[in-house]
Amino acid sequence: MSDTHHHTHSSADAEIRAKALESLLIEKGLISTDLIDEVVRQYEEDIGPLNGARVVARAWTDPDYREWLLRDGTQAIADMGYHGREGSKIVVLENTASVHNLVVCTLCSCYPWPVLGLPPNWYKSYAYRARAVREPRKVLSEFGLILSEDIEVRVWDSNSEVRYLVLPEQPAGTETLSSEQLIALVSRDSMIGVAHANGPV
Amino acid sequence: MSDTHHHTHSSADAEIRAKALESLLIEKGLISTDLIDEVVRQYEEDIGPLNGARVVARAWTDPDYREWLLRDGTQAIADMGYHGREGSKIVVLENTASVHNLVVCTLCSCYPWPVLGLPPNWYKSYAYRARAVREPRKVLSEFGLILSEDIEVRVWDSNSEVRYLVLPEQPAGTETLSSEQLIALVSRDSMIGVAHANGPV
Amino acid sequence: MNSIHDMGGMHGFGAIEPEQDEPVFHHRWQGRVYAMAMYTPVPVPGGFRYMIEKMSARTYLTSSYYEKWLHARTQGMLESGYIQAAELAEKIAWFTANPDAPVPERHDAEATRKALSRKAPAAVAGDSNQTPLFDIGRQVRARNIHPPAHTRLPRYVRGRCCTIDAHLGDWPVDDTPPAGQPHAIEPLYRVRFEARELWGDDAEANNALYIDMWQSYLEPL
Amino acid sequence: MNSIHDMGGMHGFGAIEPEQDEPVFHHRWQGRVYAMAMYTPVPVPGGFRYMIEKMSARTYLTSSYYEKWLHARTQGMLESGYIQAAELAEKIAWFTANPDAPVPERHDAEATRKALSRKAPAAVAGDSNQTPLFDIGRQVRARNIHPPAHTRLPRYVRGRCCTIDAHLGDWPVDDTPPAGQPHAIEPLYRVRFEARELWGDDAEANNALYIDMWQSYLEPL
Repeated sequence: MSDTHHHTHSSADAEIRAKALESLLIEKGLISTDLIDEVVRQYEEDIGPLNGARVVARAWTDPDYREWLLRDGTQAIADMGYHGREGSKIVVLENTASVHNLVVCTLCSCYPWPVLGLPPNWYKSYAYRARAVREPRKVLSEFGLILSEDIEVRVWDSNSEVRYLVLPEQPAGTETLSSEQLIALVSRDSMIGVAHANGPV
Repeated sequence: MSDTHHHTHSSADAEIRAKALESLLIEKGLISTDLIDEVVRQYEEDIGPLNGARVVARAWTDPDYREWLLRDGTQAIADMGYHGREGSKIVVLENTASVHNLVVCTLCSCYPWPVLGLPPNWYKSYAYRARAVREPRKVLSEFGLILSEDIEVRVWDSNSEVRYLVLPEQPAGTETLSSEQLIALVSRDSMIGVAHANGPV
Repeated sequence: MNSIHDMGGMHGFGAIEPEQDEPVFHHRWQGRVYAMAMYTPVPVPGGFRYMIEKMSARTYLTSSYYEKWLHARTQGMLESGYIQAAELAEKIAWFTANPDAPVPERHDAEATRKALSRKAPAAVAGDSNQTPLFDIGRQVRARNIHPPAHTRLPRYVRGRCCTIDAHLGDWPVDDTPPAGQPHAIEPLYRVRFEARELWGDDAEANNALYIDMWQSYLEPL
Repeated sequence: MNSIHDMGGMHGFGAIEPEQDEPVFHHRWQGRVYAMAMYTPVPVPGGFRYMIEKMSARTYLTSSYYEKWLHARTQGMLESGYIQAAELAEKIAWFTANPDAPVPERHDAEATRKALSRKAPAAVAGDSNQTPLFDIGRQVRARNIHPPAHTRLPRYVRGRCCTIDAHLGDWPVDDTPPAGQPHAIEPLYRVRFEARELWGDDAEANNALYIDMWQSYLEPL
């Protein structure tokens, strides 16, 4: 049983407290309704893992971009138009046949927002934060990813302002796919490191 | 605000679950009502810090007993008739002008039952368990005991089956008191190490 | 296991709040839970403390002391098969509907006398086949272990250096033993950690920590 | 601080439970809390994370993610004096009595455009006066610190040895600075801990932990 999903403070209480805060901030002129609306809209519609998938698909098909992305993730990602909060420095981690990377934030839930959007609940869960650094293979196996002991697992604990994005391996047999088809193979989970990119359908 | 005293599981729920368990144990013949009654009575009436106070007062007035108590606490305490659960090995710690001892159990709430009875809530509190080993002087100061930095503070974390009892210093000016008068000076807290023995009234 | 119970050194629990003239038990059920936990002649599978440590962190922190005992005793009876989940649920439902109903009684003065005169079943000194490896005064290190079950080697001392202060004889190791195996018996040491070794520059002045360590908890420097 | 938030390596949190087709926000209020937390132009005294870490362990564990954000933003406004406790209590009472009442609105397209185009106020690389002390490949040790306020040096790596993997430039140290002082700027390193160094014999096969450490977090062997 997870400790994350069941909590005693009811969401209704939180909603009331959130309304009280919003009312005061609005009345005091500290924030505008438009700004709140627009921030919510951006994260619900624009800023999500599709951004990261576009970066990954480009790296799969453009060797020069791949080299740039691994050398200077922040700039190469900015070249795609993605930057902003939690993205002042983004480092891209290359999964290979011998190295698998997995990203976690044990102290809170740091996450590369510009390329992945806001994190899913499981990434924020106490179970993931506590376990990923101590038993990454067991965690990966629960996500269905059973890695041979020959493959080195590297766990990245995002504790500073640097944010990490995993570049999954391109699945075999996808060399002739279009950019749009490749983007569709790149799941959010594969860019956190708890999954491989999807194979061709 | 303490984390110990406010909890979400109501005591009423616990009472019902306790009654359910007692009913089943009784019906299955696994325990008797007498035994439960008698155990409760013993801890409410017989087994408490008065036992420890008698040990301390005897050590204050009988140098041979004091030597025995510090060398073999278990046997010297058994000589007073105190033994049993959580008392299979009791070590007595002598407070002096230069050393002050403080007992805690960080992992649960181990405590020398035969001489002190069951522990008070503060000893079982998360705050005491967490803080006593890291900031003993601050904890002692909150109990009103401000010790000079010349005095070495020794914190004892009762993690094995060994239990610890502090022998407080005999207050000055109490040399002529009767045994009963001395016993009255020895508080529970002074035998845990968060207080001195009381001075003469 | 590295559960919330292993809280030595943690922040975040607020002030210590002593209660004036505190009763031994604050509620009648607490004393009865205490007696059932200690005197029901059925061991808790895996051990009483391990059963408590397996509670989720949130349940642990939101349960009072005797609620944890009640949980460990009840769960132990369920897991050892003496009580079935269905009959327990039925009893709880019944007392919920009839909160003032009396609990059935069973009297057995002779068994009570025997139970109370029996020596405590707690661990007592045993005989180890191990020679004590460390002399008094020797510097050693507490091992850095992270076992999934009960251990008496708390996190805040792991990997830190200490001095052997005393030999305490041979004792059963309280850690949960591997499945099907008895508790090992090992030399037990009292060791001393200087506060700066444990807490670095954040340590308070002139203090030290004493704790008991089984031989397998320690490694040479 | 050694609060419950520093949970790397702990047991007792159960299974990881991914949700299929999870929405960005599960409730409307969560998105609004996110926006208020990030875009209200008033800093949280001591820092947003420190405000969350100061929650008691039980409150932390029983609060959902955005409840913690709501707490930090609200408490920050109270402590910085922008909101008074009485007016907040009054608003909460009013919305409790009128749960369907609308929140007042204020529109300012120009300010919104400006706020969204402003560069994030998060820490960016700065200039340190410190020379990097450690070359790539060097073995160093994470210091054993237990500060009472926010730190990015988690407990599970303290006192353990690691290898310098990369220089990441100069960055402001995210720890809560001493009262009245700015954040120090120091060289930041990426370091690698072998799993056995962190977890001993309980480590899984062939894995390592990478984490970023400011220079003052590290000490020579």
